[in-house]
Amino acid sequence: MPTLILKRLVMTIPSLIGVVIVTFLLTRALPGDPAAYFAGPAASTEAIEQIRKSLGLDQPLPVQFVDYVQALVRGDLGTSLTTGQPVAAEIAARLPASAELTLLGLLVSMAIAVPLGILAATRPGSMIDHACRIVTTAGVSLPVFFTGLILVYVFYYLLGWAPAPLGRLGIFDSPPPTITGFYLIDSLLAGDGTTFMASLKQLALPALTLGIFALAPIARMTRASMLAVLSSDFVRTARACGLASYTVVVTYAFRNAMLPVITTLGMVFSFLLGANVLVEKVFAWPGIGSFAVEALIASDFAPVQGFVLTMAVLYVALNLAIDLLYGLIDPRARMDA
Amino acid sequence: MTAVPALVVEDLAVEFRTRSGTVRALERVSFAVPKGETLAIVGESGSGKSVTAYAVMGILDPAGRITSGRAMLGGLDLLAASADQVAAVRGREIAMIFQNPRTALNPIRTVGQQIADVLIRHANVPRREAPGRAVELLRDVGITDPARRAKAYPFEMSGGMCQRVMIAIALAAKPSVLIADEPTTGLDVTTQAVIMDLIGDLARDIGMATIFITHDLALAAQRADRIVVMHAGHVVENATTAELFARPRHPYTAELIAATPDAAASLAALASIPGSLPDLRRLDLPPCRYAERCPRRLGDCDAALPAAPAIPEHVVACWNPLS
Amino acid sequence: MTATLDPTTAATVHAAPPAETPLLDVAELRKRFPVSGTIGPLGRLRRRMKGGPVHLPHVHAVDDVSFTIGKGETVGLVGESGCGKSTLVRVLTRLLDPSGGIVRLGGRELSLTPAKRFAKDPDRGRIQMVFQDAGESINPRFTAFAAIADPLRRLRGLRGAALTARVERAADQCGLPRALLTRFPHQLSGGQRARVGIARAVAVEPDLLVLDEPTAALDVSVQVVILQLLERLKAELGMSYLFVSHDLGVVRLICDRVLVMYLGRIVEQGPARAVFANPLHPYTRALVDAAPSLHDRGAGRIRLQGEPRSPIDPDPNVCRFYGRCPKGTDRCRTEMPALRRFGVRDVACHFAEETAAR
Amino acid sequence: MKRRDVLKSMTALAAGSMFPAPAIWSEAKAQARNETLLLVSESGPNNLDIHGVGTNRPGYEVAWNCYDRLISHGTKTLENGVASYDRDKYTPELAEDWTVTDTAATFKLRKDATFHDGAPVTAKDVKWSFDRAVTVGGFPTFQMKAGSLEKPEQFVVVDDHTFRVDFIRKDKLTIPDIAVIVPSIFNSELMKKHATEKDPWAMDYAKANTAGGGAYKVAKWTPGTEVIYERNETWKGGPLPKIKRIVWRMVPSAGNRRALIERGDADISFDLPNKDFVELNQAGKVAVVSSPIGNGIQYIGMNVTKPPFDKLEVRQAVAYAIPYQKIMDAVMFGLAKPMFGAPQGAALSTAWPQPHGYVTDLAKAKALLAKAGLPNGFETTLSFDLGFAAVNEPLCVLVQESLAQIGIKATINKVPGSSWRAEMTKKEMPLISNFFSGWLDYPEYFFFWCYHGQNSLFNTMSYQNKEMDALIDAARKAAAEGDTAAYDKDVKGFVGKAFADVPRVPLFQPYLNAAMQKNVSGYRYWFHRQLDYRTLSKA
Amino acid sequence: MTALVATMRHARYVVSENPVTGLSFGLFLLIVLAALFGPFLVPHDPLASNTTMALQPPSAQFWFGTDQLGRDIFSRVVVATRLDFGIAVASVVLVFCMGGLAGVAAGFFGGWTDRIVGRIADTIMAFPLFVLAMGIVAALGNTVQNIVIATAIVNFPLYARVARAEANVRREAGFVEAARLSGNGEWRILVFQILPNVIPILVVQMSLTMGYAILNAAGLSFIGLGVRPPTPEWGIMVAEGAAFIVSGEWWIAFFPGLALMIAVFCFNLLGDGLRDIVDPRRRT
Repeated sequence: MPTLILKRLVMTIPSLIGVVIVTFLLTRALPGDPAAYFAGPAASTEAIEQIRKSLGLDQPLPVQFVDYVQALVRGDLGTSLTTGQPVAAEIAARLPASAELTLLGLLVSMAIAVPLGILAATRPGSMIDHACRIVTTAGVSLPVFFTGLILVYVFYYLLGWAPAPLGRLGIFDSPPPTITGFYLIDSLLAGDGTTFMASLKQLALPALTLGIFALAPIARMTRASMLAVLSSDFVRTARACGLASYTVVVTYAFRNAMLPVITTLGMVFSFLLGANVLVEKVFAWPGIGSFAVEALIASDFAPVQGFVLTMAVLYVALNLAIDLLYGLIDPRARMDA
Repeated sequence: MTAVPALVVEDLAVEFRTRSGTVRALERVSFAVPKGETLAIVGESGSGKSVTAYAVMGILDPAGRITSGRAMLGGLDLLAASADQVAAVRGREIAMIFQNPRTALNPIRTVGQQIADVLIRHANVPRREAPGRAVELLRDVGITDPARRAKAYPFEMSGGMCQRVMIAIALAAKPSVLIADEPTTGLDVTTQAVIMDLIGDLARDIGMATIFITHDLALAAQRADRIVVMHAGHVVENATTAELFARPRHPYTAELIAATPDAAASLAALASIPGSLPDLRRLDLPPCRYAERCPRRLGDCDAALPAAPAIPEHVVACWNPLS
Repeated sequence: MTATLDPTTAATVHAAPPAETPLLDVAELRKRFPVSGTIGPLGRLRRRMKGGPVHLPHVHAVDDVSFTIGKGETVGLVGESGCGKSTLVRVLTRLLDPSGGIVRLGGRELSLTPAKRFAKDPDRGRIQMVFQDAGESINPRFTAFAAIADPLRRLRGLRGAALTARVERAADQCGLPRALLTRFPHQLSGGQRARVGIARAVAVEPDLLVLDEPTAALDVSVQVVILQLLERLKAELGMSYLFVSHDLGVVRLICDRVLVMYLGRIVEQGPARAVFANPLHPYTRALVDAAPSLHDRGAGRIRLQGEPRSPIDPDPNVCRFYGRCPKGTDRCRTEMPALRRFGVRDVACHFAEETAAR
Repeated sequence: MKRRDVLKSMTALAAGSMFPAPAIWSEAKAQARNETLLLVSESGPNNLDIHGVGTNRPGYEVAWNCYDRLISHGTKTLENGVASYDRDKYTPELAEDWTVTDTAATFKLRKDATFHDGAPVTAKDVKWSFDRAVTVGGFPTFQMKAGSLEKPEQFVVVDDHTFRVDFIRKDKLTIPDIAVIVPSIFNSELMKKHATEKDPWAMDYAKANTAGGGAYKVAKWTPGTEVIYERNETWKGGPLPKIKRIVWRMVPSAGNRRALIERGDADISFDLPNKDFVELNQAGKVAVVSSPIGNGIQYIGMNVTKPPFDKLEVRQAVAYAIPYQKIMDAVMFGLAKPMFGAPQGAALSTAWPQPHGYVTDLAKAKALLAKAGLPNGFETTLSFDLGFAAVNEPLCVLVQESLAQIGIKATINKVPGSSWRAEMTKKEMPLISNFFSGWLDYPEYFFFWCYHGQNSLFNTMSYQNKEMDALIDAARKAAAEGDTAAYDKDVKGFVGKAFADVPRVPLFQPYLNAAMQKNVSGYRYWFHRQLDYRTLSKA
Repeated sequence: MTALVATMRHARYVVSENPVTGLSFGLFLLIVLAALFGPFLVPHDPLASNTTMALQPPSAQFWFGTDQLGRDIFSRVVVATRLDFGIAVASVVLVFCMGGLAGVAAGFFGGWTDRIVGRIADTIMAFPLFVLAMGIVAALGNTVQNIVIATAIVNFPLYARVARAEANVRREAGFVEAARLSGNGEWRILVFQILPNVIPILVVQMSLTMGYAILNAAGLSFIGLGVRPPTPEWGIMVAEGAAFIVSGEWWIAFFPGLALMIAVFCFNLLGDGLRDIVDPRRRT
């Protein structure tokens, strides 16, 4: 296993290099002039040039790129212009919030979509099948910010069931001691039930928003692969052997059917990370998505680069985890590696 | 031939509801297999061989529906029993092996586990002892180094080995009836012979009745005590092997024998069967589904088929049989 | 180093060259495929990381195979799956480049032209092939007409009415009703598809037609018709056949000569009747014994136990059949038996004389 | 309301099991709630240091409340009853007394004042802070310059508690400029501890730490998320504030900010769309205070160097083509002071802003355009800052539509907030919608930056006119010298000139709005448009 | 000809078999009609403001109500169809050409082609897709053209992978070997043998990604990177209307949101339906 992990990591290097290059070029192409921004109002042209020089922006692009990569190698992601904070620190502080939200969203989605997909697969062509398809497709058809706003309007503004959309915790709850950075986990580790409930309540709507968005791909894939597996030879064999229906459905069908679903999770996760940006904006979520959007709008290079790089690493890590999980379930994948 | 039948199928009829009409896949299928004997069901593709087996096993596609018939396994009518009852005897009293053994095994479970699953369910083997017993079973089906192989996955084994594993699974609970559905299709001739020997030997050891489904007349001739010839969902002839080849009575059987390359001295001597299977969705299917291809067709052929009892010596579903 | 330059083996094989120049002459043909523990870029990367010239293990799919096919002759090729039949066929039909050896068609050395360029070669049309699975070998987006017309367009340059006429003639020759020409493969029955596949191959009137298990997927009743069709076409068009099959019953009926392959090598060859009546190689014996027959219930048959040896970098000094062979001795483990002439046939077994004497 | 009820019951059914019952405040929480103020606004500070590079507007609020200045302003009540700072009255903050002569101002510091860390506030700290402001460059230095505070030599430590500012010229804005946020007093000892050779003014430290002695200190700052303040219990700059703890949360969605205030979760909500303020005010559940932004004008600017805006007739045509009232109604929902339709003629008073004489008159506009030789109009681009899209976008759409009627085809260009300043620096945009306000609420100050030939960044029209320059300079001089009559004449002169030449068309003077719970009192409008927590209290 | 007839027959059969697919076909037709003829049919000028009628709830005169500037939302929603549909179609056609061809070539030729295409796809995938789209639009400027390009780029891996997989399984197919025997060169095989078999699967993909393209454009609008005002576009209308939900003017965001949802919904279901149609194995 360790060599497998190492190899996978080595394999991702080319795409990470690609990400670094593309991000660099993209951020340099952004409109807006950081030097003018730094110089403040009423600065003279000379002053702006001065600042441009001090920021190293007067250098030709390749030189800037080398500087950037050198800093990157040192683990220095630069400093945000808009918040003035080191990007690495900002991301470290905000990443758990985003990760907790995205993962919970994925979890919510799977908790709904997988049973729906299985239900649909066991009755293909039935009304249940059509209903599942319509419900999940409707979920993915809503702009995620719109879903979020509607949920806030209904569950907070009209009904008052959900807490105010003020981020990870209410104003009078204090965050649990940081261990993982995930409030749910940290509060449990600290044995703080109140904080756990409080952060769960705050998470409920944004996670649901994300979850609704991811229903369709997961349900669709579950249905398709479950259909394929249910009509496969080995499930027929298991039936012919008279195995208990629980064994047939869970040990034989379900585990095999989950394999393609697991592989799509990487794609779904990537989509969720994108959607996360909008959800965070709606729910005032202190994650890296909203951070990145603001930085992008402000042409603030460093946070955008740092964010994208973090995301790429996260994505790579997730895919690695998916590969490992896949390998855990499917011996063929293990042999391949 | 006086032995007690292990399985009796009577008047079995199966329909498939498809979008383009109802396929009357089986009609009036009757046969019996005595304990310790081997019955071969022979026919071309689409003749309903496998559907018969699936119907008896209760593993038909959701689109399939049994419209009539009985399948008596001991005192239990498999077709009328509840799903739970059937599931309880499947794998215990009546077992089945399939073609394409590599896909018929769960790809992500070790073969040992898969055998153990059946042992735990049907052979009253305690969970802890199951792996050990699985290894024994693998040894019984002639797998070398069974302890190591038990931990292997199907994709790590050859087709022949997979079929041995399938046999081990099917015979784990020592059933009284084994249905082997084209068990050697896709295997090499040499492997085919070995597997067929193995099935024969094991069946003899436990006194099991075997239903052997094949399209290969020569293989059936070599392995079966009795042969059921099917055509388009009908049993056209049912006789002991020797009798059938010595005196085929149904025109289709005779043609089939004549078309088998093994029988002919030269290519020119091979007979071909004119026409093709009728479309089983047709509403105007003739009572004898061979009638439209049959050179010996008579006026009588438009009447209902002659009745075919389950355990006769030599049954022919024909108004104008060869003598 | 290559076998092509090794005069000794060549001499043993061609002890009695055919009087007339054969249509197809294959000499010391070999094909190897690299394999590695890891497929894909990971494996490449790992090997690259190890540094230096990396030896890749190879599958010896076809190893030192020599034979000829005469004009109008039908040669059968039998052997179990994985014995290299398909690879051999693909090398002969110039879909793959050989790793060594010669393929000569009517005196021209085809193996000099790389497979990639052979598509445009004027001799492309001289070797055609009928595929095992007719359904899979016809593009699902092509009608029967388009499928048959394709080689005529490309290889014979036919267009318009001439093309239509030629396609229709091919269909007629193969007993394919013209009305079916507008259908897509999934709208045709198995037998009809087989006819399309044959019509496509014979339309350009090749000299050599390779038939890769053409009836394997068919029912016996259809199989008979197709076999008889092939027999008729051969006579009409004067083709030679290389008939690949695992069904000895069919091979016996249709082939003049038969080649028996085991793990990439030819172990026995000779007139079909002679080979089947009295196999000299234990593998041929096992094959013949294993084939079910209507007539005998097969007592005292040879049963092969165990699994074949690995085709990956096999030891050149061990008989490939060693381990499964009922006759295997120490000699078989230290000396690879060469293909030796026995009257009208060739056998690669140390005990061929012994067997023949019995 | 009925619709909501139906929706309520429906969603109640649908989601009954999903969410727990409404949050119930516990006893302790209720107590804490009374002493805590929850503010919500769109964005938060990016830097806690008012001298920092690129410190944004919310950052001013931190500096205002966490640092003290030498002096501050008194309070007055506006016409609409809103409490506001008094431009003309100064009150002590760190200085208990001061004297101003023609050459210098001398400040006597409070002796009991301490910084948050307990260190006493001395004149040394004041000088260090002033030196810092005029040295670090960028915005603080620029702002100090506006009051002729330019060189460290001007700032003299007389003794521990006496500080003197020497004037380099006589400037009416010097004292007001000392009362703005920039000359906040830093704890120089603490700052020096964090200074480095590369960073002699400890910019890095002050970015995320408040080294002041103001009424509040920042307990926790999560950029982009929240700022939590604790009261400085030993504050001497004024009466001890009532609110112990202030939580300032950033809520990007305006809808959510409205929901929070309406549901009573937030105490004060800023940055709502005008429409929401109007409706909240009408609903009466919460108090909405609106105060006109001093020296603030929303305007359409025309770059006079970009033809055809170099032609006076074209500019006048545009001024006559703007749908002023529509904008007031549909964009501002009446929540602004109209700056158009004054009786024809020159400036009426020295008040600024004041309405101009243009009204929507398309016929006149067309005629003027024809006179300029462009009877068929022309094509141009109308740009605005995306950061202020809520007002600008509908405004520009209305302007665009109206201009189209006289043949001017304007394409709307949304410029992302980041590029806006860069674009302004380039002075390439022909037509813009923009807002400007100055802290120092004096007409000559406004005109110096917006109309003067020195062509500052805020002179977005690149307007240069000798006559105008002369008038502005004269007014500044008159103000410094206290020559009221001359001042009156000059101001009216340049205002009249600006209206006649119309390089920019004032549309309205917007209000600064805040929605707050009825139990919150003590709100006061400040020139910096940020919240002063010190006077707030909660019943 | 017969192919067309057969496909049509099969399509009719699939539609009648699956009511949901039938529904999506109907909706699709409606959207196409609205895109083609919408601007000629709407009751009001979608751009004309009427501040006296601002923020009117839905009524007989204004079916979907009016917005802040008194513009008729129904007219704007209908007219926006052309732009949104256009963005969706243009972006999928673009990515179809780029990703589809690159993927087919990668799958068919393997080797370096495969490696390069695979790397590009991996790199794009490593970005959170929406953020990449944001970055591209922010960098190139927020024009319709750039929104289309950005959407196409973020969908590239999807197409390249699907096309690659499909081409790869067919690379060794019998009919490809048969084509080689028939004297077809590699490029010819790629274009005439492989591509026709891959296109139907890509068409399914196109339908599915059309919905995503619209959502993407809407998301960009929400953060201010959408099309220029006053051009009506669903996403920007939802984004603008979002601020009015809490104050009770729900119709401003609701109707464009509904239109957007229906369109995306329809494209998604259509993709599912097309999958059934293009799969010739399901034809009977």
